[in-house]
Amino acid sequence: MSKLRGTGFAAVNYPTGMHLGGDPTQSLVHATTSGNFVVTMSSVDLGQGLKTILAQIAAETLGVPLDTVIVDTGDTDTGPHCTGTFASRTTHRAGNAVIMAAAEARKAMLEVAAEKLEVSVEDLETDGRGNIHVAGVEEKAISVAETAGAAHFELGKTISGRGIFLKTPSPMDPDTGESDPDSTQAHACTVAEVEVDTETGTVDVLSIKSAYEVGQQVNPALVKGQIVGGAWMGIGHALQETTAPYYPSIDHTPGDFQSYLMPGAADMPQVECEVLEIPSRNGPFGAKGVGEMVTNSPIPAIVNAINNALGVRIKQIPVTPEVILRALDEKATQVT
Amino acid sequence: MAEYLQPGSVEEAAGMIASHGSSLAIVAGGTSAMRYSAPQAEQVMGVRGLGMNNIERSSGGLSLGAGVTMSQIRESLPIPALQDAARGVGGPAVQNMATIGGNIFARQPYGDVAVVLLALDATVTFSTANGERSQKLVEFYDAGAQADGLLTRIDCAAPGGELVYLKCGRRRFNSPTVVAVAACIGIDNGKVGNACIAFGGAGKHPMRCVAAEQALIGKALGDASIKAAAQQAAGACSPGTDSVATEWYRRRMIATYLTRALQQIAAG
Amino acid sequence: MASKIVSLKVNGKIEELVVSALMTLQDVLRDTLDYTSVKEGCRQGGCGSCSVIVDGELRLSCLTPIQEVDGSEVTTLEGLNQSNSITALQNQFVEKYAAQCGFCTPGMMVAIKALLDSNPNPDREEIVEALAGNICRCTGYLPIIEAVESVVAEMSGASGE
Amino acid sequence: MAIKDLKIVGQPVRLRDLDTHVTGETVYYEDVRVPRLLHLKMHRSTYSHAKILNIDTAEAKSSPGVVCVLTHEDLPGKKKFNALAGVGVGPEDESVLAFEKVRWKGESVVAVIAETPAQAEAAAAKVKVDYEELPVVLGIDEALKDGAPVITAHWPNNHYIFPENHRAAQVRFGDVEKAFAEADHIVEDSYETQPIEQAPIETNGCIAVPVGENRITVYSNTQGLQFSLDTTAGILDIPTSKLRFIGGTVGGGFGGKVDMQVEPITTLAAMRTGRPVKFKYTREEEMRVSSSRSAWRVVIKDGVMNDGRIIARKITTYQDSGAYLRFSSYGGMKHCGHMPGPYTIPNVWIDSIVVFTNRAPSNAMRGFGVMAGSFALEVQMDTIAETIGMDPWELRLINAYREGDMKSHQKEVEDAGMVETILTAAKLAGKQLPEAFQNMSSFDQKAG
Repeated sequence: MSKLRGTGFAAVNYPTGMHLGGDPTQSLVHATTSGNFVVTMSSVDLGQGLKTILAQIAAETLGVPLDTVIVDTGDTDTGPHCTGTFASRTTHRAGNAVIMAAAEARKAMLEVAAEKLEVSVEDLETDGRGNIHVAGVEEKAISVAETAGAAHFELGKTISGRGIFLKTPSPMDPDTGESDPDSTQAHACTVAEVEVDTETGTVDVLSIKSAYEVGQQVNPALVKGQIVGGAWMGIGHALQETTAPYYPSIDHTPGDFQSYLMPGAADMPQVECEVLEIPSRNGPFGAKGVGEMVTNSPIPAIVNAINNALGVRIKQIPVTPEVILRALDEKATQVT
Repeated sequence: MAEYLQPGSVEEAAGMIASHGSSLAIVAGGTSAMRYSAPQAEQVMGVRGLGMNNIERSSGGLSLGAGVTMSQIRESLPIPALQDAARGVGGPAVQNMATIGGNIFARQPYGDVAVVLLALDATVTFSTANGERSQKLVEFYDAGAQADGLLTRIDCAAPGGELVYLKCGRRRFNSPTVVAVAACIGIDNGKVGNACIAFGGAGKHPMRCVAAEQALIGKALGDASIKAAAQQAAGACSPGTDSVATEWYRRRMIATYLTRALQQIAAG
Repeated sequence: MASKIVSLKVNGKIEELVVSALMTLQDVLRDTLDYTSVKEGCRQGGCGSCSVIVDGELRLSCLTPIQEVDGSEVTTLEGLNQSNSITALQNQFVEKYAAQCGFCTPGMMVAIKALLDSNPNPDREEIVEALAGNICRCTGYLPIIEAVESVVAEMSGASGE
Repeated sequence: MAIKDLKIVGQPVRLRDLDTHVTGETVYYEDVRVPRLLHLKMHRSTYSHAKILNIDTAEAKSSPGVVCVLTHEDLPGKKKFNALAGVGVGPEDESVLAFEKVRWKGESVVAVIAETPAQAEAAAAKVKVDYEELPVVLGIDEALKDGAPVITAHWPNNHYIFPENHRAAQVRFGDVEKAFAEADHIVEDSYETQPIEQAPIETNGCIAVPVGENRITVYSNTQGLQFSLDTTAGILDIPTSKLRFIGGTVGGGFGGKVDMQVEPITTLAAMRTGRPVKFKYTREEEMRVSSSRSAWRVVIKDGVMNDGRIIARKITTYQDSGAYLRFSSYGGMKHCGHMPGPYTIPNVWIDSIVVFTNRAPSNAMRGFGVMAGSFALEVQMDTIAETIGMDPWELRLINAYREGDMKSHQKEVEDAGMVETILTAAKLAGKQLPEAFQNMSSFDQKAG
């Protein structure tokens, strides 16, 4: 039994937002009479944590506690337009829309507070714990709840805001390709270590180590969740996954999870990652997109590691055991 | 699909099989039949209620009810080859459901446990409308795996030598089988006295490989005989292509895994 | 079409049902009894998201004919919630961000509960083997493994005192 | 706002929904309970390419439990659509239910709506379609061969026609041929990926519920609610005000839930029957019928100098779209915007070609248009390093784009961070780099 080890790496960039722009998202924010804030959208949370990060962005912008922010998303009768969850766009687009809406609502809230406290709006700040006070004079304060109640029941004012983010469409020049296609670029570099059984062609991924540059992280735990989940999917793409294993033949197309192969929990190596934050100019608080890129760097890193281990040059995925054995056979023929 | 039948006894079940013939699907654990045969069948007969899950051991031999589950094998049968084969079937829930009887009828490349049973030269017993009928598992497969009654019991004598089971999969657990090999080798005066070699993923059914056995019998179990057996096996098997492996790769793994199994036995 | 009355105990409650042929336990749990934690990811026994406990044993409800659980005791995640028997695991899942879309999570919880019932002190190898029948497409499994390891550490710490 | 001032953004706060995920109480579209629910199942093409001669639904209609059977004749309006028509992508080439021809094995032909899923499935199996088989085209090479059978009349050469009659979405930057002539090395290779399934654990599906005033509420797991609403209204030729889409909590997507394959037909079924209708893909449909990631072939020719500078990169990429366009032209253009990767290369030539074959249509998946490109580029980078005898880390650092560099689509690099990311990864992996490389930054002048 012969096992060879190899290391490979890959560096990738990834654009944020629908290609060529023209993909708006809107948000509405309003205060309830008891001082909660409802962020109304029609964006879709696929599990990546969109509702969570929009609540964080709204709370940050409004200057109110996170648990007073309610994200209401997923109804086209009530939520304003969102182009959809794809193209690593929602943190950027929806996040910016929420900032805009929340900033307008904050302004309305502070105006009401200023009227109640009989001070000027410019002197007010929020403490993030549900209070509004005069800068430097903490006892000159009113709670957000009282402000919201007063706005509605005493002053007849609304505390609400509207937000949108649109990257205006930038059509591609048909001849040169000239365009402004994306809002920002995130970056990743992954190092993979593999062990290959040269008799069976089986690959064990021993470790995945990655650096990710994603702008400001809105929620580091969720960023890490994407990175680890993406590493797993990358391993699957690199070694196993295909809906047409013998394409262009479409025979033996998998129709279940027994035949569509993906790595199991036991096949998953440790994933180490370090996240860099180089803020984007136009992202919400400097955030970039991270959801898609996480799959892209592990794939070539693993293939490069296999090539490094075997001294071959495999140029296709998935690198099945058969692909490996055939590459080794070819190498043996060339040597002799 | 019109009817779900639950016989109260093995005899009743045998009668149902006789009267309904091929329009009847038999469900034990359900992991295979509920997907492949039951949805198209006119009658489905559930046999879980019949029990048939006893494990009896006598003078090294084994008698296994057809309803013995993979989990039972793992927990109650200290025969590593059988345990390993059972461990390779699905995840824990599937192992709690899937039965040894179902495994014998499973579509290739499933049926890992049957490969070990072949290497143990097991006997299968059917309850038919005309009474009990037993035959060697190898003969059952050679005859096209046609049952005329309810499989009730699998018997095997004590292994006639060292028994090793290896599976080539595409991931560590819950992997479909590329190739499974079970080899039972008895050494007599430094030479292979008896050899029983079986493969899964190597043909339409789990199969014995007589050509590989012949390559070993009477020879010392060493590099030369192992190489010869592996070559014979790769040539004699007729594996298919599916979504997890091609015929080419399977043939190669038949040789590789038989080599590894025999080397393991040779190393003691 | 022949139908039959089946009686089973689901989450402690006796249910009597008129069932037709080849109805599965999953159909009954999800659609008749509204236990919507029982997810349908494949109906092929491949994803594990419909996992339930039948008479103390982990099973796939999608491949279980309803007639075969006549007289049985079935526990879904709703039942585990009622008995508060997996609160520690749930807390660790939240703590470790061990779910993203959450669709596989109920089956995962039930499978892990079955593991811990039979082996209160599993090592990592036993944990990953126990997860072999449950597919998660989001998390890459590591947070799930960590959550289980934390529960095990918590439980063994508690019993050691 | 300066990052250091942030209070809540940047914190690993608890994931919303996780509390209910762990108790099984999260409500996905199919956990919504509606009374008198009907179920839709699809009769699908068994051929990869065939002319439809006749569709006989008589037996299906009289099958037990069947309430309604829909064929292309029931489709209102223009019958053909592309979900991106609203943003100018065309031509509209696909129908919700096939007519004239089927172009892939699994294409929807007849929808059967019945009281139970089993009844709908049994009835769908009784639909009889007479076909005249047509020659099948699979694979990029077959499709682009002279005289290959034509899949769709819009594209006589089986490839998409981009604006101004171009065969490809293209980038022309500098002069690659001149640079190749000056290069010390030419490194050429071809890279391939197979189609890949998104495989969310929750399959595509929706429930359409008539709610009075001729409105239909659609509970859907789409990745874009208004997108699905607008497309559905367009296909069914009804005002958008008649539709309400509810969703937003989805059991995984990965690009696999932008297909627009379930909502329009289910909504039509609900309109016709006046009852709630559910259509949920089986796992088999999810794998074989729903769009996969395309198969890609990326051909790269690089001109490289001895010092490691890549001075020219010529890329020809073929994306196997399958039988219909869906979003493939978008993916092809995104590919152009992504290439030549995170590197500054003064001469770049890209042709990104969308090819039609009789395979299941492909569509978006995590990293659409980019994944195959990144794979090809980064394996190619190792080949270059080997060819010129340079450390692969150093090769990438030398070529990595710096802030303000001009990209091949003539946009300056902003928010650059590739150099820092590579250096961080090198440190993580214990890779020792010469000091000059360690000191590199995205804000320095490009080396050389």
